[in-house]
Amino acid sequence: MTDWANILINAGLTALYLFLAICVGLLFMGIARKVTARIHNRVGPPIYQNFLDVGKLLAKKSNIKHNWIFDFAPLFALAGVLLALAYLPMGGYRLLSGDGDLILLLYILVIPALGFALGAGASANPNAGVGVMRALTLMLSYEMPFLLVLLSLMIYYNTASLTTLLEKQMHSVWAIDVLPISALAADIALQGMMMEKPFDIPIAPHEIASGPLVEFGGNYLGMLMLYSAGSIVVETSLFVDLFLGGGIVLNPAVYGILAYVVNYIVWFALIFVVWMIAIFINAVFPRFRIEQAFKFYWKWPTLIAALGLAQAYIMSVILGVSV
Amino acid sequence: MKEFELFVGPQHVGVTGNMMYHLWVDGDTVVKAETHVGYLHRGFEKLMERRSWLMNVALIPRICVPEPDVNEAVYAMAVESLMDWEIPERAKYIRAMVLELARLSAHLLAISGYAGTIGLYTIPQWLIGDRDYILDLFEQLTGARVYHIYIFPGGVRWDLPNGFLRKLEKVLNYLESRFKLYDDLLFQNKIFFDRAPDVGVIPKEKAIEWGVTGPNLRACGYAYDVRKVDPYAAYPDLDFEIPHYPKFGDFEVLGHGCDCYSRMVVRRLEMEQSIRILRQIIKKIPDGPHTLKLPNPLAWKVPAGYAYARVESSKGEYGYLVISDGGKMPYRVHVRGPSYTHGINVIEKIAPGLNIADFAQTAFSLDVCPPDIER
Amino acid sequence: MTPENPNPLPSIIPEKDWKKIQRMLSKRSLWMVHFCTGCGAMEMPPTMTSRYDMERFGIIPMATPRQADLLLVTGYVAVKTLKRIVRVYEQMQDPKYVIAFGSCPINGGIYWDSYNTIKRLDKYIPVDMYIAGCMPRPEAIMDAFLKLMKDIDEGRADGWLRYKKYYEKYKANQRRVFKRWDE
Amino acid sequence: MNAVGIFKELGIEYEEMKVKGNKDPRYRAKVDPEKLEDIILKFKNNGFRHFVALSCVDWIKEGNMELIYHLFSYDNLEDVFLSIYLPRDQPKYKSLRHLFPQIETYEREIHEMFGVEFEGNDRLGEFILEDWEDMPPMRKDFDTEKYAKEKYGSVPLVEEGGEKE
Repeated sequence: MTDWANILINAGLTALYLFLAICVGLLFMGIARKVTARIHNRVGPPIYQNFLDVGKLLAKKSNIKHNWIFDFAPLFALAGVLLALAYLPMGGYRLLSGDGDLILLLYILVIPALGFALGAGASANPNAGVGVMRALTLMLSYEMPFLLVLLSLMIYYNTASLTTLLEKQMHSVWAIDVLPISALAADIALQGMMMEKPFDIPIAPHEIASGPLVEFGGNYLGMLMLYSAGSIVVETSLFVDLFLGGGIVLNPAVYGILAYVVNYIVWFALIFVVWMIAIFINAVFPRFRIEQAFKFYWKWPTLIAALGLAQAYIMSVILGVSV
Repeated sequence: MKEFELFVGPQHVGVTGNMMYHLWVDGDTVVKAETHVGYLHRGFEKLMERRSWLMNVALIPRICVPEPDVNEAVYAMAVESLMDWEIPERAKYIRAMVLELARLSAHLLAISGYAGTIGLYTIPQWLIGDRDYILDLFEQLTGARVYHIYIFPGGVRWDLPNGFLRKLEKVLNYLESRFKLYDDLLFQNKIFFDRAPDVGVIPKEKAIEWGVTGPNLRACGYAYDVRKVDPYAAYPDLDFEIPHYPKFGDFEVLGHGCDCYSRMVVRRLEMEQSIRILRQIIKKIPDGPHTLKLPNPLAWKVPAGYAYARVESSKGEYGYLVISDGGKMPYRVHVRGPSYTHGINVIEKIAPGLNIADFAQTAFSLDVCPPDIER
Repeated sequence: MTPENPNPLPSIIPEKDWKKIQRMLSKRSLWMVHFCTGCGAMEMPPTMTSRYDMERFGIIPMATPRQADLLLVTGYVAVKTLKRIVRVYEQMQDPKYVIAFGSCPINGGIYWDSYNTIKRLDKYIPVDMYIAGCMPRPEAIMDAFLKLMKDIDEGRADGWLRYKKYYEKYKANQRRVFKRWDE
Repeated sequence: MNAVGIFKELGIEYEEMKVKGNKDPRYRAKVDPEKLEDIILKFKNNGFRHFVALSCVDWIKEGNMELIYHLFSYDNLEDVFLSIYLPRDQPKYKSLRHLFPQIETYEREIHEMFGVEFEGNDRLGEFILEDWEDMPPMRKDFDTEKYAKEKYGSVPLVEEGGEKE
């Protein structure tokens, strides 16, 4: 009996947790639209606009029939992002964890892109095909600096587990204080990961009519919108977890439930800041061509990340100041 | 990889208006392009043969939507040639003023469309917002925002309203103060420098032969402008320069000319010249009648003959060949739109070899306006 | 093709309330197709941008018809364009709405005697809202959007249902003006 | 060499068109269709490198079609209009698209709108119109009002009213 109760409570908590994360993502999309509108000198939609959009899309029915892979693709993308959400600590709370989950997370982040690729392939629309090719190339380009950044963190903190990483940051200082160079490289990589300008190449509407999304409509598009809301949280939260200590200011072991609430609020504020930086950059830059983005990523951010790696190596291995 | 077909348009964000480019793409590179037009064909030339000389004034602005005034001006000039009318000086100045305002608004639209294609959505928001002040001026002057029907054979419909020139001066000052922002955001943007130069190049030696005109020709390094080579309205009395590659003033000269970058910078510099011209007009505009004393408009008989009039629109040379057989209606009107060559012949020739990411920006930098292709 | 959107949760939400919720949501988030069918598209940029800003009402342009709910037929419709408009309209997902823009789709406007423009749009696809004028000012466009929202809320914007009901008749009319469908 | 000089050299009669508004002179000449290609080449080699337009006029009373080749010189600032006349019932001419590439587009349009056949242009065919079955619409004997009334006026209204929810 108690087992069942436990499972039910756990399931409820999980659902609430993922639901909250998606809501935060949708709210962020609305805020981004409002902020962008203010930069454009206009009023902009209400910040809850994206909730209405998602509701409308989910209430619509999609009449587009290609094959079952196409139907499966949005689910695949959404499931991928939910899994990533489950693995990411948000305000110190996380559903799943394990040793070496820093590397696992990298692979989970690829799942949604595969979902897009499946859907685009099934729809046989050339625009979608080009868009997916671009998305995969873009992934290949930002992953180079990002891997170097992860490596520097692993060397400095001597762990491949996110939980340990957070704990170590909680007991000393945030990683951004000791590894600022790596943090800079990670933020540039983050811009590409979130597909904000100048790296919104895969969905460029003027070139390929919104790319992988071109065939999706109705409730499929609604699911994809939920996916993108979730991925905003995943990506900003990833940065916060890696470099800003996951927003953990109070030790849950000492303060209990209060710590969770405070940490969640701090985490929210931190991912908001990271998101706003991305939005401001988004508003004032045109987009690269894909090969320019590739060259850019393999040049400057990679160089910066390599510098960060060297710093981490010198500090931890040679000077031995690692925590 | 086998080449695949890509249809840009008619329902697509990357086309200027309602037309279609049919691309054959290999990997990321366009190997062949074909333009398909006709989605906006209304048979203007046929309809004009069925309407009287004066009724046509209401019809023609609809040929080119972003810049309707050139149609009115060029039609009026052609009819005046046939009638042998010399219009009053004040009307000439007012026409020049209207045409320059139209050029400003069309360039603002062209630049914002271009910025949209490379993904800078802040520029369209600002520029089109600012363009509305020019439309407000038009509204005060003519009563309409888009189709003004203001210039007509013999002069202009009515005189300037009170205080119009003062308001014009204010708008010019405002626009000039905004140019700095546009430059910071677009014309000095690093990614614009990365993307635009040496993209969509028209071979310089072929440019004239291919029928390239207007800012696109000037971006190739020829300082040809109908306002100088075949002057009309009040332009002979006005002092202005023709910006052309490589004379870009404060702007950097990147690339080798004839590319998207030069075309956009030429447009940007032309806006400055338009403001300069408008300032001179405000100072120099003479008093006097704004129109000739016209005969009964219902019974206009235009002497038989051929007349060709041309003006410099924001897109290039705009001309009407008007043929009269002495009747109450034109016998034949042929509209020579600048986009006719840019949108079909030029783009089909320069598209092979372009990256598909650059196709939209090339099409927008040529400033193709489909309604004046098919009319 | 099912005629209407089925209610996914029949036991929790009654059919009537479900439709109400659906209408309430779709009225506040009308996405329009980015399709400049005619010269009226000239007044769309000012409506979209900083001076008039239609995003206030949740209306944004969408790149493909699959994602959109609202089709604006901006101005005269040439026969060649009508074929594309029908294609776009049929690709849109239900519920979908059409606004005919300017005097030309109402009665032909200034092109009443042109050989290449159709005179009345509602003979070929159902129209939910007309905006008169040549060209309609941005204020008129915004007004039409607000009126359409009200119509949707009250269930009067039922063009997509009429298209299904009189599908054969609409198709017959379309076939009269274009000979081929293969292209 | 300016236009007058070329006309005199080739022995072609020309007339000056009336111009008000613009400043440059415009010359119009009727030339022999056989010699047109050489004449255009002569002009092209003498600075008339800007091909402005190719227009077609249907002179129904005289029973012929006029093709007007319009050239402009940026060096001399002159316009030249060279007219050729073709029989109206079977208008046929050779394609001159090798001289100026944009002539190809004009020929496509004139083929569609006036029914003039251009030999050597392989892109003639549907250009602006689609599924057109009547006579070429720009011909003077084509009645656009009658056509519009017959084609669009006869389409019945779809029964309105719809179903209320």
